[in-house]
Amino acid sequence: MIRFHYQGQGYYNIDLSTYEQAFLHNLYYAMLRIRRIEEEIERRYCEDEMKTPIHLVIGQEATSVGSCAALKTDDRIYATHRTHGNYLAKGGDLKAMISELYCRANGCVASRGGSMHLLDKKAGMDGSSAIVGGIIPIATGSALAAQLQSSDCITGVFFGDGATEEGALWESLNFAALKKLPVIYFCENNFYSVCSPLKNREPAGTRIDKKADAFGVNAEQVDATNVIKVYEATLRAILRINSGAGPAFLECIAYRWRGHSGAGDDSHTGYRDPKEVLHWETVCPVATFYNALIDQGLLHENQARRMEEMINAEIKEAFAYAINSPNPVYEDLNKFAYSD
Amino acid sequence: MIRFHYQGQGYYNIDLSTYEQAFLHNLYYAMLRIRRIEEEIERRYCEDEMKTPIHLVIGQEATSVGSCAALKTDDRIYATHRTHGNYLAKGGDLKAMISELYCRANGCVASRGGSMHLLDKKAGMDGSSAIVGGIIPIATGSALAAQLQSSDCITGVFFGDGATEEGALWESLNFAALKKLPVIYFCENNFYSVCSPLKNREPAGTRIDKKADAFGVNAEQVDATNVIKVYEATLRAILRINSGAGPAFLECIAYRWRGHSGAGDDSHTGYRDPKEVLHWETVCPVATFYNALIDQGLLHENQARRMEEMINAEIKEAFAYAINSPNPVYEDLNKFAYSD
Amino acid sequence: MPWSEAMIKSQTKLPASDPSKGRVLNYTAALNEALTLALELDPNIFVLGQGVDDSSGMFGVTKGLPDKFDSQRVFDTPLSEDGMMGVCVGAAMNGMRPVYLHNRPDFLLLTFNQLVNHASKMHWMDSGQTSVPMVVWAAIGRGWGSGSQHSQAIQSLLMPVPGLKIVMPSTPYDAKGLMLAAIADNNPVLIFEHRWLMKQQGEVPEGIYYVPIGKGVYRRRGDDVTVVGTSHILTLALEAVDGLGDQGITADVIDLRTLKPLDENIIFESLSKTGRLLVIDTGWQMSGVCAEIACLAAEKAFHSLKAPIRRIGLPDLPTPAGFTLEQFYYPNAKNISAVIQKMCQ
Amino acid sequence: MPWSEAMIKSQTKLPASDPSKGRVLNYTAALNEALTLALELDPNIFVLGQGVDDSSGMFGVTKGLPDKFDSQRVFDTPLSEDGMMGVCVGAAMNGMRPVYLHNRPDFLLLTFNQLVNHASKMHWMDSGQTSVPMVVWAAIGRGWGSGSQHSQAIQSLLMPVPGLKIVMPSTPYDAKGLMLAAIADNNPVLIFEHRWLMKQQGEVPEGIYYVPIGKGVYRRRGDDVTVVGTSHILTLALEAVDGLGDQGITADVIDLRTLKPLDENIIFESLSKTGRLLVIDTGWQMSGVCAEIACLAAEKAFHSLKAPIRRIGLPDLPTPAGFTLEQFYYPNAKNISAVIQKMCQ
Ligand SMILES: Cc1ncc(C[n+]2csc(CCOP(=O)(O)OP(=O)(O)O)c2C)c(N)n1
Ligand SMILES: Cc1ncc(C[n+]2csc(CCOP(=O)(O)OP(=O)(O)O)c2C)c(N)n1
Ligand SMILES: [Mg+2]
Ligand SMILES: [Mg+2]
Repeated sequence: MIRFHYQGQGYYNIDLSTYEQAFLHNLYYAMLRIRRIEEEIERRYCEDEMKTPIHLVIGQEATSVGSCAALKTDDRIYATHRTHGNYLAKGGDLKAMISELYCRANGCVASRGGSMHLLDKKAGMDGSSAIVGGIIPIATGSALAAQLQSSDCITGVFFGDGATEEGALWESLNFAALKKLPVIYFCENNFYSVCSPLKNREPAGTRIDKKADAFGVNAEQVDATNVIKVYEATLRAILRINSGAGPAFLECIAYRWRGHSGAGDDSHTGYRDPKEVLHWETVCPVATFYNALIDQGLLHENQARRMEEMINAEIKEAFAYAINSPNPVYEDLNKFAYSD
Repeated sequence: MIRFHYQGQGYYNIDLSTYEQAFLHNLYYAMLRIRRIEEEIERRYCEDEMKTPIHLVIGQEATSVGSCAALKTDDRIYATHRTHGNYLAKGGDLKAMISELYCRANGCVASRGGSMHLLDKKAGMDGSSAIVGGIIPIATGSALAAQLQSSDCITGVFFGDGATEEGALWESLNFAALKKLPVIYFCENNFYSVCSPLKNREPAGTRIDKKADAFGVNAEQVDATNVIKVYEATLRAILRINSGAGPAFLECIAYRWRGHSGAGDDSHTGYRDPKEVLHWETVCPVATFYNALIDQGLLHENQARRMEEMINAEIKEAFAYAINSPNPVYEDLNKFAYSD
Repeated sequence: MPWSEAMIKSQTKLPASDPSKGRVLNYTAALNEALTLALELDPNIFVLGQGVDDSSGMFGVTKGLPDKFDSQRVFDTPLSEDGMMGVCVGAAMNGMRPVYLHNRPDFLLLTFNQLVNHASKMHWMDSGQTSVPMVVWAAIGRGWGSGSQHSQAIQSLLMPVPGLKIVMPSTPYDAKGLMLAAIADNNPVLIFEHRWLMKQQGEVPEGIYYVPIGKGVYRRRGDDVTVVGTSHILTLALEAVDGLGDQGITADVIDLRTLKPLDENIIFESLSKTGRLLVIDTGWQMSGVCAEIACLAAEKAFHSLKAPIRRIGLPDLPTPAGFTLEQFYYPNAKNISAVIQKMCQ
Repeated sequence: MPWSEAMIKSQTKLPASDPSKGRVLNYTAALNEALTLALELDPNIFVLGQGVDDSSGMFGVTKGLPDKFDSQRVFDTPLSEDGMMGVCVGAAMNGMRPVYLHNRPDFLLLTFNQLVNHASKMHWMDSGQTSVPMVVWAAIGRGWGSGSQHSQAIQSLLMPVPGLKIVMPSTPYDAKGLMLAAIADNNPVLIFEHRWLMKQQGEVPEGIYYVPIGKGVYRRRGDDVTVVGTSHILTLALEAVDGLGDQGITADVIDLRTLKPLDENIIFESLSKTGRLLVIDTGWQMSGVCAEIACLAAEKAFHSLKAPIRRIGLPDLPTPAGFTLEQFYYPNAKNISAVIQKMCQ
């Protein structure tokens, strides 16, 4: 039984002619890159050499890519356990990421965080928490810092539908709305928390965006199989913030094709119908965008092929780099017990 | 400057003829009794013999009385630090309460809880927490117990506007709505948390009842200077619960005439305009109800006088009882470290 | 590869007990049986937690329960740890006996308001008029990148709190018997399991039996040193001690099984013979469990002590996620063995 | 009568220090001055908390600040302890230095997810790329019906946590100097004050000075016993020790001033002379602060010890609200004196 029906539009029949071609290519490239990187992680995961939990974002790439395309490098984002897409879309270093997954000394946090705690401060990917909801108040504090410093930095924070059940979110929204903080809350609603469907956790008839709205945070629901919709909603949120009207909340709806963690789909365990996955695959954010670009003559097949090649080469290099990187040594353990 | 304007209707121009006279007398008596008891506590507080913080409910009596009039003895209520009105309206024993304030061995919790932790299980006043918001999930659990036991017990829980900023409330509402629990959330919105006005804590334009509604809990705003309005809203909530439609949320608006804690008004400290207090005194829940009853010939002055006398006598007796009661002894301390 | 299963399997030792002695079950199956028996026994018992009804069934601990029992008796919850903890408190105060399961103790840090400010105090504050019979269960994580936020053994943060009980089993037999005892107890009882014990096999009788809360047990008897601890690190200590026989070193190894209440007499009894104390814990070494046990000895068994007390726990650092760093972070049987040897020189 | 003011006044001793030595201030004024100086010094410092801008000004500690500084630098917060703690962490990670004040440590139990899972770990998890310079301040309540939920001294629950610092001053001088040091520190620092110290007078120099975090100090010098503690109970210990002079008993009284990092050397130094240790704490006696200090001595100064270690803290019970029960619950100078006498027999 398909519980969470097709709600996305994908890219069918969307006119993209108002956008610069290079921009559209970048969006496509960024989504494709995330997809291919995760597929490679997945492929190699069974080797048991990436000794870290992984939470793949396959099927949900458009949220990270659409939102980060609207943010500046200086803007900061924060993430939850499902970090890969956020990290890569914001410009996080691939080699440092793969090294982190391989527990290497030159991982982005020197093998202290693993897959659930990727960060690249130069790119404005400022951190994450493996505690559901835990990063939300922290991101709100980042926005407070920006406000107090009169900086034009905007903070974005990504989290799942499950996090909307944690009180910390509502405390954060209240404070952000009260102080009109420059923060955008990206709720990636994929209908599941691990194997628990939304309907087991939130009452029928309620809507996450409506709750945020009642807390005084301008909220909208976004079809997050459509990268342009995410991009445009993020732009609207940024305009709002820059006008001084305060925070925004985007409920980005997309579907996780793989299991909650690890490699592969886990629909066979019974918590969701494999048909549901197939259903959502028809509105693949990457493929439907590709088709639209091709159809509208905005991308040529050989350009796309070159992209695949570039990504492929980059991935190969990153994995080779990571695998050949050194492990941490004993002395590393005691570093940074306190900040000087 | 009057920040929180007159919003109550008091009793002016309300037709009470559909109610039984005895019922109306009981409502009036219950409100008057709370008022007089608190006035006596206040008067004696400066003697420094009640070594306990007090949080007077003067001005807000109608919430407790109107709601508890609709609840059965077997229904359970839970409270926050501002316990007196809830305890008395639900039928809590006065002597045990005053003894508790005087730290006596025969206080309602044997001098372990003080004013912020009154309870009388026989009356269905089941407890309270001095931690703002802390009792809300517990009361929700009481409702879950009732549901699991297929009992018709309804749980009511009282808390202030400040508690709506605690994440625990929203976690509780979500769960109660999900499971359609038999619980009524009474938010006593008196616009202040200690000296902090609502506008410093919640964004302009938001409404507490609307938030609860967005969480799937049927919510309404109630003029809680009007005991009948509270009573009727509670009845509606009970009907809803009994029909299986789940929890209700009543935002009961009234004003605290006294300081946050201790005796007397504290408006002179500057956090509110003394005029604001005077303003709200014109819609006194007790006096306006009295006037309506008198005007409509539903109460005679000498009946009212007899009520005053009865209350007076009860208060005298209770204080004398408490003051002459024994203090706890050393051996009491170690009792109930664990439950057998 | 389910997160960290590979790691746990590689850590699992052969059956600890002789199958001829009775039925052998693994740790998770023992817990599963305890929950099944409890749910059959008393309609007021219910089991809740994130994912207790999914196919993995909380590491297997709740597997099959959703088929056997009503969905009101075994249910999934929203991601609202603090709220749900309070819901358990309120249900327990009103005749129910919740058993609230968590993947990780780290998530209990969200619930300290309900655990410490409420659950632990209600019975006492209400002057005995209320009881709060509830069980809070969580499995300490380790390995495969669990990292700082999915590996914490927080018993030391809860041990000072009056009114709580804390249980940390180390064998399938105890896991079952202590779970049943915890459910039967009229107080809030915390059970901290360890992920790396969950594939252990051991003798587990059928039916209901109780392991008393507050009673330690000797796992080895010896003369030179007293080793005191619980849970996973106790199995490492046994390995260490068993390896020292060649060198003529023997030890009393005491499994406290519960940290609060704490069986101090068994420690003093042993110390009066050995005079040497090594305290071990799966959590941070500083403050808390190790320190409490050492302090008790220095207070009440001082005249038995022949040498400085030693303790082994985790260093004063968060847990690293990476595999190599983890090897440096966690003590192992070799470390324990070296300390014991040094103590006995 | 502001809640418990009467009680605190009755507990306040005469000025501890000689006014001829310098300017005398009371404890709250010293803290107020520290905050004022800090806010003037660095625009990135800000002060927040429930009621910091009201007329009572957090027991007087923030009085006048809202007039002197912008409302962005000193502000009231919603009743969202956990959320606001996270907001502080996020602000601190991005160049700000929040000073977050709470009426009571009890309310910090709502924030353990942010304190323990986040604030304490970020610097380490980020491999040094992030710092979290923030101060969390709370005043331990006592008396006038504070009761179980408004009196908890929770330092023992936080002491095991890597990455945190814990400060517990006992004099106006230290209160100011440690507050300034805590604000200057690049880590999350918890300051636990005690309500019953807040009317104490003492010598407090003007201007900025720092009391080093992690350094204890002798408050008395003597030969027979070493008394180690912090905060309010230390003042009781001084009273006890001063009263024992007649009987020829003298003590080293060590005020640790900070519990984490803990100055173990000063303890060992003193023990090498006295050989007797009494550990005292304003919190629960079981597990945590008292135990840690005792354990350190039994580990590292064992050969100095001549007699069993003793500890005095609160019993393993919640705090009663009532006046009479409170007298039984809290240790006083007489109890401490009796224990010292017994230790020296
Ligand atoms: C406070 C807390 N509770 C539970 C968990 C275990 N957990 C990790 S990820 C996850 C699912 C969260 O679902 P959602 O927020 O919807 O994010 P998604 O995985 O779907 O992206 C859970 C329950 C956790 N890490 N933290
Ligand atoms: C978690 C927590 N934070 C702060 C406090 C201190 N406090 C006690 S009562 C109170 C005011 C609460 O305001 P509200 O909920 O509106 O109730 P009211 O006093 O107005 O009835 C505060 C802040 C507390 N007891 N618990
Ligand atoms: Mg999800
Ligand atoms: Mg209020």
